Amino acid sequence: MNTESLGSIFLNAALVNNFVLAYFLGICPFLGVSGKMETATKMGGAVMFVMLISSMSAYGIHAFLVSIDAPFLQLISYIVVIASTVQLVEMFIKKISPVLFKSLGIFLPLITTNCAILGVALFQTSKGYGFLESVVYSLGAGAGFMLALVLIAGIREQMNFAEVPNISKGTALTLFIAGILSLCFMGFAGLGS
Amino acid sequence: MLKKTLDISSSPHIYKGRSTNEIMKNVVWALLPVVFFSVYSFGLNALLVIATATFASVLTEHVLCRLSKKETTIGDYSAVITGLLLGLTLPPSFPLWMAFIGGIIGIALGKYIFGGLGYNVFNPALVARAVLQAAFPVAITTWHPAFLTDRFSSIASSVFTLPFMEPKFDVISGATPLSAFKFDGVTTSTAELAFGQVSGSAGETCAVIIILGGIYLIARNMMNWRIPAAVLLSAFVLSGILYSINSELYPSPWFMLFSGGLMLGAVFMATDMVSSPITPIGLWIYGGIIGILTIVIRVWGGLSEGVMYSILLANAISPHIDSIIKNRVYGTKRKIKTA
Amino acid sequence: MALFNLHKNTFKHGIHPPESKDETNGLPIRQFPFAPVIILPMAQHIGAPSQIVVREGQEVQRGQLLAKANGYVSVPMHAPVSGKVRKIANVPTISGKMSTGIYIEAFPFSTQEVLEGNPIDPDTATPEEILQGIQDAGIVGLGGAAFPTHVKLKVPEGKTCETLIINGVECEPYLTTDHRVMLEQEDDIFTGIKYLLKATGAKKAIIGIEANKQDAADHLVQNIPKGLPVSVQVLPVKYPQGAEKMLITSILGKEIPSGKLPIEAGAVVVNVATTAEIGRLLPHGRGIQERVITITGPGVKKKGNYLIPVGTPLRYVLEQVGVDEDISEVYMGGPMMGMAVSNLDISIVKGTSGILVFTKKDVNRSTTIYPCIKCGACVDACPILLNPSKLGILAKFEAYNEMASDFNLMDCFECGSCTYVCPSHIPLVQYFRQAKRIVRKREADKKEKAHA
Amino acid sequence: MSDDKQKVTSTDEFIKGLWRDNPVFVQVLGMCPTLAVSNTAENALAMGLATAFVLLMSNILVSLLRNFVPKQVRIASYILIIATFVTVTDYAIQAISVELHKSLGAFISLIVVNCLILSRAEAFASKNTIGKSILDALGMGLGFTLALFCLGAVREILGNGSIFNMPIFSEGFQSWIVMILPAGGFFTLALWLLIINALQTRKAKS
Amino acid sequence: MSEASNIEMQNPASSKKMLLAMVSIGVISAFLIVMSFELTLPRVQRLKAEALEKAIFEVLPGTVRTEAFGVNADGNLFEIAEGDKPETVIYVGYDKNEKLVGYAVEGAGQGYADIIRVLYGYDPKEQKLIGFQVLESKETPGLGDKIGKDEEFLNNFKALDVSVSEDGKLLNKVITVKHGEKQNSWEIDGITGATISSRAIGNIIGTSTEEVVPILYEQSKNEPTVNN
Repeated sequence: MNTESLGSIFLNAALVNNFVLAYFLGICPFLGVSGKMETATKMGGAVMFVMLISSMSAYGIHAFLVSIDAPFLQLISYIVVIASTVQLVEMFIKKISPVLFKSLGIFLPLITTNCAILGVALFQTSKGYGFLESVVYSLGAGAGFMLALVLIAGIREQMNFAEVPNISKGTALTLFIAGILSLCFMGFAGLGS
Repeated sequence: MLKKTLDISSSPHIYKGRSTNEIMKNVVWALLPVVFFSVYSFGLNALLVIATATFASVLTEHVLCRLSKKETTIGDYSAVITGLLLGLTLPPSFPLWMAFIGGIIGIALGKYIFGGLGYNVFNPALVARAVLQAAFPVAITTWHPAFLTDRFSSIASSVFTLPFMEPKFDVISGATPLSAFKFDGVTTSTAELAFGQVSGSAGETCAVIIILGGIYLIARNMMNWRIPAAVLLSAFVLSGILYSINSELYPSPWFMLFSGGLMLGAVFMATDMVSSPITPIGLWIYGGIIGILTIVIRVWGGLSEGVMYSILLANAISPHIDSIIKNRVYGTKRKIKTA
Repeated sequence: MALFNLHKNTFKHGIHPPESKDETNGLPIRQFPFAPVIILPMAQHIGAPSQIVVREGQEVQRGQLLAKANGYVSVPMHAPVSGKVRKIANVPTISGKMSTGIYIEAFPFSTQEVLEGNPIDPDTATPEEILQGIQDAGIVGLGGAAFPTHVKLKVPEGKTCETLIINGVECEPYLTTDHRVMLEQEDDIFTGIKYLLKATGAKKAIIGIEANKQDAADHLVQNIPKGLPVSVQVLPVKYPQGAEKMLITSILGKEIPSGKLPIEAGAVVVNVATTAEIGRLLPHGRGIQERVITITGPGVKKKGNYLIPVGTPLRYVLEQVGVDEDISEVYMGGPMMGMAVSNLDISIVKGTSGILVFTKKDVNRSTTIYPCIKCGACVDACPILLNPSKLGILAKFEAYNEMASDFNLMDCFECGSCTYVCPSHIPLVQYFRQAKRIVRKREADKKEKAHA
Repeated sequence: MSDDKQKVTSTDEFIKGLWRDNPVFVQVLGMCPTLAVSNTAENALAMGLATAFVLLMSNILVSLLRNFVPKQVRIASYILIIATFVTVTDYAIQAISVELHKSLGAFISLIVVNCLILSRAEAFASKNTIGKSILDALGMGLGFTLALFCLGAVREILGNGSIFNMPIFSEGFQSWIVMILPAGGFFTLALWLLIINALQTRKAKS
Repeated sequence: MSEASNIEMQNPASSKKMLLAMVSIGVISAFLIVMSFELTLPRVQRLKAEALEKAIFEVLPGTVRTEAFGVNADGNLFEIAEGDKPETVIYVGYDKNEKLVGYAVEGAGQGYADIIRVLYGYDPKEQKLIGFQVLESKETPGLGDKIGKDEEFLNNFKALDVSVSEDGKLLNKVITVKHGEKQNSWEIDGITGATISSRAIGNIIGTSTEEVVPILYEQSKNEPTVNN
């Protein structure tokens, strides 16, 4: 029943239905780590990576749960798997590249509670994507997350040097900017079809 | 006897003698012909819409300055420009109450919360229009036909819709050249487009007048020519390539350049200095992004027009352009900043 | 060909302020009368102030050594007038700081004959002897910087000087000193070049002159002595071409690496008036006592180029040339980089190249400062291609370290082009001056800490 | 935070979540569901109550087990507990109304990663008695619901001209569609924050 | 429990206590989840079935009983066995006299924002579509979502021509035209301001009917065999 091409899955996930700006997923890191360009890029990279891994695992789990006919375990197993993948990835990176670990390390635990990751797993299941589609979907979602994060980080860095009125300082300004960006992304509507 | 006290000041002691105020004023001059043509082609409707948007912008600027206990900044003309540009991007029969709200949003959301003139990341007029587009999608896509015979004697009923009420549009709209093409495959001749014989937003229809305004500002060195050049060039090249691939499916590059808000956007909105990059290379990249995104959205997107979104997106990217593309400082190697 | 050259023989960016030189560039240099009291500050140059060798009450002859150089980066000071040392006390200087200085009461009827010292023969002297001679003559950069010339001429070991560049650009508006010197003192200039070539070991000398002084260029070309490897290069008019780095780029097409000296490009740059002074003083072993100064500006009655004894009080100078009642600002140097004078009791120093007097209505500074609208005019003006707009915003938020580390603040040489063009009237140069001072202080503090 | 203060009365434990430490307006926690499902008052309320329920149940369990669970595995066990109650809630909502379940969509499942719940479990329930934990959960949960309702009400009134699906304006009201779009969510929350900022500055002044 | 062991694996140093804690939490969790699932399942299924039936009754007016069939590769309907998940599900509707009312078919396709899922009712006797409903869409509220609300638009589907030709193909593919320009009975009159969404509906129905309607038309000729 699903006739979407891989390209349109990617575009839809990244731009049209951007996880942050259209689905409100991953807002916490979006607000939390978007103050600086450098941390934003790193966080974005980490999220993209974990998203890909957990999307693949979620595909496997879903297939397994369907085969044993226990759909009610979906959520709990997804979250457990994501939490453990994050841990595994953390340990893996620590072993392979201490440098990378140093720059990414602090973000990885945060990712566990990033709804964007769980969101990808849940949405790909509810959309009934196959393996390849899931992978592309998670890549698109990750790219979209990264894009939104990087865009807002650049703007917020510039806002450090602006005479922002007291009442709009802080989260309010970030949310306003996010709202405007969300409007901007409406321009992409229909691109993925 | 010479007097004892002298004023002291820091060097330099001479100045070019140009002011921001003057630049802004000249942008207003350059916009006026566009406004006149708009009124000429759409009649009293356009006049009312543009005036309302401008009034609302200036009023908001004034009130916000008062509220934050600063001296009013309406004298710097930037609010006037925001209001005029907003008015020019609205359909001529747009309800006045919506235009008024647009003016408020443009200044409050587009400028004030960022810290006022000089700090706005996005073009305030386009922020306002984007919000209006999202809030009132029907009203903002109902186009009033141009050159109606009674345009100077009657006013469309939708214009005077009561505040917060849904407008009723009396004429079933004239389609814009772009929507006519996108949804019905009808092209409009370039001459008609260039001289504004079509319907559309109040100020976007006559490409020639817009270009003349741009040339005036460029000649007076009050606008960076690179932005419109880059926007138009990139849009032309991309649509030219598409046209040469399949001239049935894709419209001619000339049609793309002269239709919709591309000309108005390239000349008057993308060139907003505050929200565009500062280095020459950065400006070319910025303009290129706008041109390409516009064509991409027009050709493949769901909307028939993409100039507004392209410029806003490019605005969002422009801090990045500035932080990556820097002039190579004298006596140093070019720093490639890997952000 | 001229057009082609216009594009090639210059540096990037820069500005074109009105030249305002027409009123004085046709006026020959005239001797200025001696003031009754000459006030000579000891800190007239960059480096350690000179060390006074005379006592109060002592009679001195014009040209006599008053103070000796205090170290390598320092120069001696000579009496600009024959007279009596009335007192040795603190004197005001333009920066507002006080400096030790000598008050000399001029003998009104003295012949004012100048004392001679040990002449230095350009043909037989060694480079070291010439450098010593230049220091002994008390010569500093007369273009305005007042940096001891012998220090600048000393080619560091391992480096060679290929080209000697004589700076006759005089890009500052209003000033016509160098212009007149080139027209009237060509012999001194060429003699000076002979000394300089020898001292630096350069193979050739190029005199850079902006196109608005074509007459001076022609005059010099016609008078080049046989066998002297000198050429004249006419450059398009643009500010700040007179800055060393810009001039080298204009003439040689090379850039000086950030933080380095012109010798990196195999060049040494000497101001044309300085060169003339060397050529005039060294053959007689004399010290510097006077210099050519352009006195002009809308508030001056008798505008002109005057040969004024160093140490002449500014008040005396202005009284002699006559100024409007409502003068509001007086600048020492050009209008772009010169300093405003707060007190007329300061005196003319070796580095004073011009005196500008502006009345209230001539000062076209705007009082309203608009926010930066990122118009980019400053970016297009900055000769070293900085981003003054961004620097200005950072300065406003006191992000000085970021200015220095990410935006090359320390490369700014305060030419003022950005401030000149800024439509928002943001005092960018002031910001940068302050920022540089703070950054330097922080660096010094850091070093101190590291040492401690 | 106030958790560390000594001798907090039980009413205080309850009240703090409603206003002073409101999870949304003050702590800016749990943004994703706050923004995503606050497009109508009904959704907002349902989401708020669902979250409050999960918060309450997991606070109870975490507080009960706080001396039993070793430190190293506490986060993992919290997540497990939360995920359990979210699944339970998910089925409960489905059993109540399929329509409501559809309009809340995946965001019910996403309650799992609502930082509010995990942070209350970690910062409060794991250190306090069951009674206090219940009060804390109720306060925070209701505060969260209140905030969501504030957002949802504004968005529905402007965006749809109604509240709880009941039209409140006369015929012909022009709805502001932007309000029920994602951008409207950002704007509304930002506006609430502006108002709270302004109130606080005024309070600080006086 | 797999979760418990999963956690345990990452903490090789964990003591028996940790294991015990995790396992017992896991057991509690499992108990709660399974219990709530079992408890709610019947009601959830009933609600879902009711919702679907309601939709079918709407697109096939007069229906009182439905049966679900799959379509196999040869274009034949087959009964859905336990656990089967055929690509296309056809619901056959019968009236109170057990006579065939028509077929309800699900279609889906990319809309303006996301996938749109629709259900339409096909009457083989009239060779027309007689009902239409949007099951799921994320189209822009107030604009694109008119496809499910706009009376004028929904009227299109009261009698939309999907006649099958002699050679077993659709005579005219269903297509959306610009508002006010509908001329033929197989055209859908679009919505002003929601061009993309209304066109998406045209596409979804066009593609789906092209594929399914000829099969259903064939099937309806030997209706008695279907009704077993």
